[in-house]
Amino acid sequence: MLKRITLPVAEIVNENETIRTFYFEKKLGALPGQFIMLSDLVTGEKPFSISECESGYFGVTIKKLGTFTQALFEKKPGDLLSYRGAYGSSFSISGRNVLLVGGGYATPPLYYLSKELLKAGAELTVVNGARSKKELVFCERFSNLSLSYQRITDAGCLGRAGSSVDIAQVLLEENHYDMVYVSGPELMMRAMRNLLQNYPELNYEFLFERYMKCAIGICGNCTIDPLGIRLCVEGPVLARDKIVQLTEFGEYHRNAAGIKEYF
Amino acid sequence: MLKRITLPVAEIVNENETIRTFYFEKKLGALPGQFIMLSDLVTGEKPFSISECESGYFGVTIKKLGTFTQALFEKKPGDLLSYRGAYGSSFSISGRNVLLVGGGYATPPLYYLSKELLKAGAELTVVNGARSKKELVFCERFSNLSLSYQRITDAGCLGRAGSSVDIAQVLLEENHYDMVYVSGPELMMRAMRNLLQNYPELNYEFLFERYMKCAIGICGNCTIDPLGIRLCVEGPVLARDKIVQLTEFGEYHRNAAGIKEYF
Amino acid sequence: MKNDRSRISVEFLGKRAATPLVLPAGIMGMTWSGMKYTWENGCGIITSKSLTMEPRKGHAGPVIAEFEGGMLNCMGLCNPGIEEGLAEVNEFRKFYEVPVIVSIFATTIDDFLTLTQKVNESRGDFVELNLSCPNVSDEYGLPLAASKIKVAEIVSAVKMVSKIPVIAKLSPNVSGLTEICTAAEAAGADALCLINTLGPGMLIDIDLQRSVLSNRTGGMSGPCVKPVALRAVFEAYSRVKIPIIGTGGVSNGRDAVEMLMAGASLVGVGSALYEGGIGIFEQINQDILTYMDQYGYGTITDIPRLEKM
Amino acid sequence: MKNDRSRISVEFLGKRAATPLVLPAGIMGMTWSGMKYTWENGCGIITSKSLTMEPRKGHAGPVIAEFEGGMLNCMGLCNPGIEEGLAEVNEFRKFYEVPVIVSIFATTIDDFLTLTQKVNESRGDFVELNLSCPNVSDEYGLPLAASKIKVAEIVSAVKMVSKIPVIAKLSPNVSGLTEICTAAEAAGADALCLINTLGPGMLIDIDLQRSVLSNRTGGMSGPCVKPVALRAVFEAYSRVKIPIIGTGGVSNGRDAVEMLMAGASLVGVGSALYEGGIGIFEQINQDILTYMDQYGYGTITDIPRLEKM
Ligand SMILES: Cc1cc2nc3c(=O)[nH]c(=O)nc-3n(C[C@H](O)[C@H](O)[C@H](O)COP(=O)(O)OP(=O)(O)OC[C@H]3O[C@@H](n4cnc5c(N)ncnc54)[C@H](O)[C@@H]3O)c2cc1C
Ligand SMILES: Cc1cc2nc3c(=O)[nH]c(=O)nc-3n(C[C@H](O)[C@H](O)[C@H](O)COP(=O)(O)OP(=O)(O)OC[C@H]3O[C@@H](n4cnc5c(N)ncnc54)[C@H](O)[C@@H]3O)c2cc1C
Ligand SMILES: Cc1cc2nc3c(=O)[nH]c(=O)nc-3n(C[C@H](O)[C@H](O)[C@H](O)COP(=O)(O)O)c2cc1C
Ligand SMILES: Cc1cc2nc3c(=O)[nH]c(=O)nc-3n(C[C@H](O)[C@H](O)[C@H](O)COP(=O)(O)O)c2cc1C
Ligand code: FES
Ligand code: FES
Repeated sequence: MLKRITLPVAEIVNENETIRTFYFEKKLGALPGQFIMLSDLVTGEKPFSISECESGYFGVTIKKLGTFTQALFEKKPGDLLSYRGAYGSSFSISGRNVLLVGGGYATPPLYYLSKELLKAGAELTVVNGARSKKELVFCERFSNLSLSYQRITDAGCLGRAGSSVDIAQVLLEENHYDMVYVSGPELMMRAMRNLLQNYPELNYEFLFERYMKCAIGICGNCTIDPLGIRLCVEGPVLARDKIVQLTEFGEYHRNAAGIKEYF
Repeated sequence: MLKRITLPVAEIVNENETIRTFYFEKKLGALPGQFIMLSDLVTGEKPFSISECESGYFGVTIKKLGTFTQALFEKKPGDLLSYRGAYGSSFSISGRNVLLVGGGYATPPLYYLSKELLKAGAELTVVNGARSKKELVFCERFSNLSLSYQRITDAGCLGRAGSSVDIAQVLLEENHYDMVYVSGPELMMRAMRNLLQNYPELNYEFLFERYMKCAIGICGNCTIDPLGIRLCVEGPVLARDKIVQLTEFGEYHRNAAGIKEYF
Repeated sequence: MKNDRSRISVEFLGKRAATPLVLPAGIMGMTWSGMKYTWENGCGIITSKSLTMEPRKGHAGPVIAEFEGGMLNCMGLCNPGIEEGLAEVNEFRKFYEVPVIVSIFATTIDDFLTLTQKVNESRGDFVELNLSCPNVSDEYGLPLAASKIKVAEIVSAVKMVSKIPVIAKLSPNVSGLTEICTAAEAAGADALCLINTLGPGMLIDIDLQRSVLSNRTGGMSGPCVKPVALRAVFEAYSRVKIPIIGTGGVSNGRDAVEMLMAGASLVGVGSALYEGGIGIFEQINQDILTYMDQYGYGTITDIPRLEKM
Repeated sequence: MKNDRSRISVEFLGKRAATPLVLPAGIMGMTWSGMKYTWENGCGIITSKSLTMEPRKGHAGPVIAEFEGGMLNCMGLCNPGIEEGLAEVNEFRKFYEVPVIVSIFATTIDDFLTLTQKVNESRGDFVELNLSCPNVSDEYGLPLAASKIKVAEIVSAVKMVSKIPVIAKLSPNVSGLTEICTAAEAAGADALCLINTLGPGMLIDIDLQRSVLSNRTGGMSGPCVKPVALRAVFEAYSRVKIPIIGTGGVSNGRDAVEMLMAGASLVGVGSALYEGGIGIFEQINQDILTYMDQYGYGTITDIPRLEKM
């Protein structure tokens, strides 16, 4: 397991007003779906999924939300940040004809996954959804890959109105997929799970988020009911066999104190 | 560096009344001249040179002297002992025509050295000296190797009377050696050093003993004046370039309290 | 024979634990399902996260920092508070016949008593007094466990109200730990848990020129604290009659046997989850059985203890 | 520039050390030639083995036991006694212009004073009071360093007679170390040395079913004690004005810089000799210079300290 590494931010790309990708020049050796714990050693330390990972650099794509991400958005290239990881389970690289469904800031890890799937020779269809056009990220990056790419916003400003789940439904009806990967807001993922109940033979993997503190499987803050598995070790990527058992999924999560908060 | 290993004594061979070889079934991977720290975890822990070392076992040849070695002599095969190491510097495996001079219980490490030298294709002459015939050890083992072997006792009971230094003197006069290895009582080694002053071109290595506690180079009990090198790390085997500088050699050593004791 | 797990089952203060392994406070014990997952994987007794009167979010990150041989943590006693915390315990205990230790933390005797009364009404099997958290000393000053008088006061007060056995969890970061142990015993403690984290310690990031932990210092745990835990357990074992939960740095079966030889009745396994994964409990159980087979011990209590000092 | 060693030379209590590295008491300081060998290899200040009134052979072996992240030792204060010990110091100091700290150990004020008077007549540059040896507590009870009153008493008595600066070496195994540090400063100590070994700890050989160390317990040193040393140094640095020799677990240049940032003026390097070999001192010197170059610090005192707490 890697120790903490402190290094300058190599580059920052503005994806939109509230989302930026931070690049670091370092070989991380992470698998798609894994995350790092990123910190400035002043404001906090939080988990972020790897959105790009090549031999000489890696990136994480971050949405500005609270204190910590706001502090990150003050950083300029050359400023030092500190990370540990990569941690957690990863997406399996499997399936010949694959559907990827992303939502909001959770889509970027599917970009890294897509690149690895393409290397493995799979055919991909990617659905990238967001509330508005401005909030859609990684569109250009996906368009540059040889895959079928669909964008969707709630407002329909890109031609289609609706959610990525709506598109996924149509795609699932019209095509035969042998694997589905989903990363998005939990309620979107719950809708996907419900949709996928109609395809009992189809395997799928979702990327989950739970409140993480240690990220190394000891504090127990990120366990999910009723399995008790730790989303920082046995997750954040879970496969169908586990997902169907989750009673907590889409219902509640536990905050920093371990108190249940309902969606 | 190896951690402590506790294991049963595999076999004990009586070399004579006061010297025994203890065998352990364990791959030690030591080099000739290195030593282990052996303990029963009751009576003490002391350094002993490796006298045999093959892939499946190793042996140390021990003279009964004080409390600790007496306690060792109570042990039967199957009894547990604990060691750490191997530690220290080793004899270089070099020279085509080599003279080895041993004395008393310090001769056995030259046996392991001889085997390695023979493997490297060297021609060996071994001189094994002791006060009396009973005290000569490893005679049979040496005789079974293809080398020229000479035994000598102070009393002359084996045909020759004198010390191993006397024989070495004759051998050095009559032959051309390119390397000399010596392991014996310090005053014998001093005599060897004096003798070897007449051969300024000849390289040699001696195996030294000093009071050892940590054996890992931190306590400083085993340093030798004026170099200050530690005989547990930079020694116990020293080569000519170091040996000629030693003012302490043959004069005094320091005891467990670090107080000088003169020979 | 080797797979006869009953050989390592242990009776502890009237309850039976399937294995001698204890999940210590603050490790995986935040949620009922976390408790279940640990038990399913071979842990014999579960300790809850230390519960306080009110919920605590704990310190900001980083709350964990690694170093050679162990880790520091400054979780800061994050927990959902006694009510929610006991709800998690009850949820677990309702379905599983597995002894649970409820760890509680407070800074006044009154609060310890209030917490104990709530534990009385829960399904918890034992109550453990965390007298020794080093990560909130900025907030609360020296841990209570540093004073044998305070330890004795709290233990005897809690004993007056508790309906279940009381365990005192003590800190190694004190002078004269053995006397504190005997004071806890004299005050009525039913068992000791030794040790809480060592130090505390601090690490500095020389590039960012800041302490790594948000709270600057944190308690040490993991392999490197084992020698201190063994010493604490052995010295306590030599002086007290009550059972001891030996906790600190146990990462494999040989460590666990060392802890038993030092005098522990049960063995805590916490930080080892990090490097050993969730399989570590079953691995240790198996390694203990292997050791027992090697030396011919039928049941775990046949493993000899060191002669008392 | 990089090889300009004067950039890491440090002034300490009126003497100049070529490098910030200190050989701590009990490491290689038994003989004059051991002192020389360490200095030749890049150590700036040499501390002698702790010297006592009479020679001591120390404990029987094993006196060293390794574990993950460090080692235990129970040398038992083996030393040739003050007379022979000072003879070694004098022999070294006669030929080399290298500051030497003479460490002394006693259990009574009278003996500390007698020892100090002998040090006065030697070529030693500083006297260090070992108030904290954990390996002779069977013999002598709790270390003196556990009591701020005793520490203050001894320091002020020694200050009355000592002709050279006085360093108090303290133990981390106490409650309230910072108060003990301020007590030592108030009593007149010219510098502190933090920390002596941690614990103590114990290890058990489960095959022989005996403690590994002959004396059962021993003090912990090596990489894993670094967090405790850093914390102790930083807390002391925040409260006292006298310089601190930061010792404990320093094994590489980054560790040394951490120690400086925590507030140390000099950095002790002891147990690291084991894994790092004698080349460790020069390696650390070079690594400090590399760090200084990376961040543009001209001299070692430019390396910033953490903000005091
Ligand atoms: C496995 C995983 C991967 C993630 N990947 C990304 C990513 O690629 N990009 C991205 O922008 N965000 C990602 N997140 C979420 C990210 O960690 C939070 O957005 C971030 O912590 C918000 O911190 P804040 O202080 O700015 O906001 P806050 O105001 O503290 O919190 C805002 C939201 O973030 C959640 N959050 C806060 N702290 C944590 C924490 N320690 N662990 C988990 N969730 C937290 C809160 O529950 C809340 O819903 C990921 C989370 C997890 C668990
Ligand atoms: C590198 C080295 C290799 C050695 N190899 C062998 C060997 O192969 N066979 C063998 O029989 N002996 C060997 N010795 C010597 C052996 O260590 C001592 O004979 C043994 O320690 C005696 O212990 P005791 O308690 O029986 O006797 P004691 O009565 O304690 O001592 C008898 C003699 O052994 C020396 N000695 C005692 N303790 C130590 C110690 N810790 N370190 C070094 N010397 C000590 C004393 O100086 C004394 O001269 C070696 C010593 C060293 C340093
Ligand atoms: C992340 C973490 C959180 C902890 N939280 C608590 C706690 O809430 N209450 C407590 O008594 N001990 C707590 N501890 C201490 C452990 O219970 C245990 O005593 C210590 O970690 C030593 O055991 P280990 O080395 O096996 O981890 C915590 C330890 C860690 C690592
Ligand atoms: C083998 C050994 C012997 C020691 N002897 C002494 C001693 O005599 N006096 C003393 O004050 N400290 C002694 N110490 C403690 C060291 O001086 C130092 O404070 C401690 O080892 C921490 O530093 P390190 O981790 O760099 O070794 C000894 C340490 C070791 C490992
Ligand atoms: S974040 Fe601590 S167990 Fe997952
Ligand atoms: S025996 Fe300790 S330095 Fe050699």
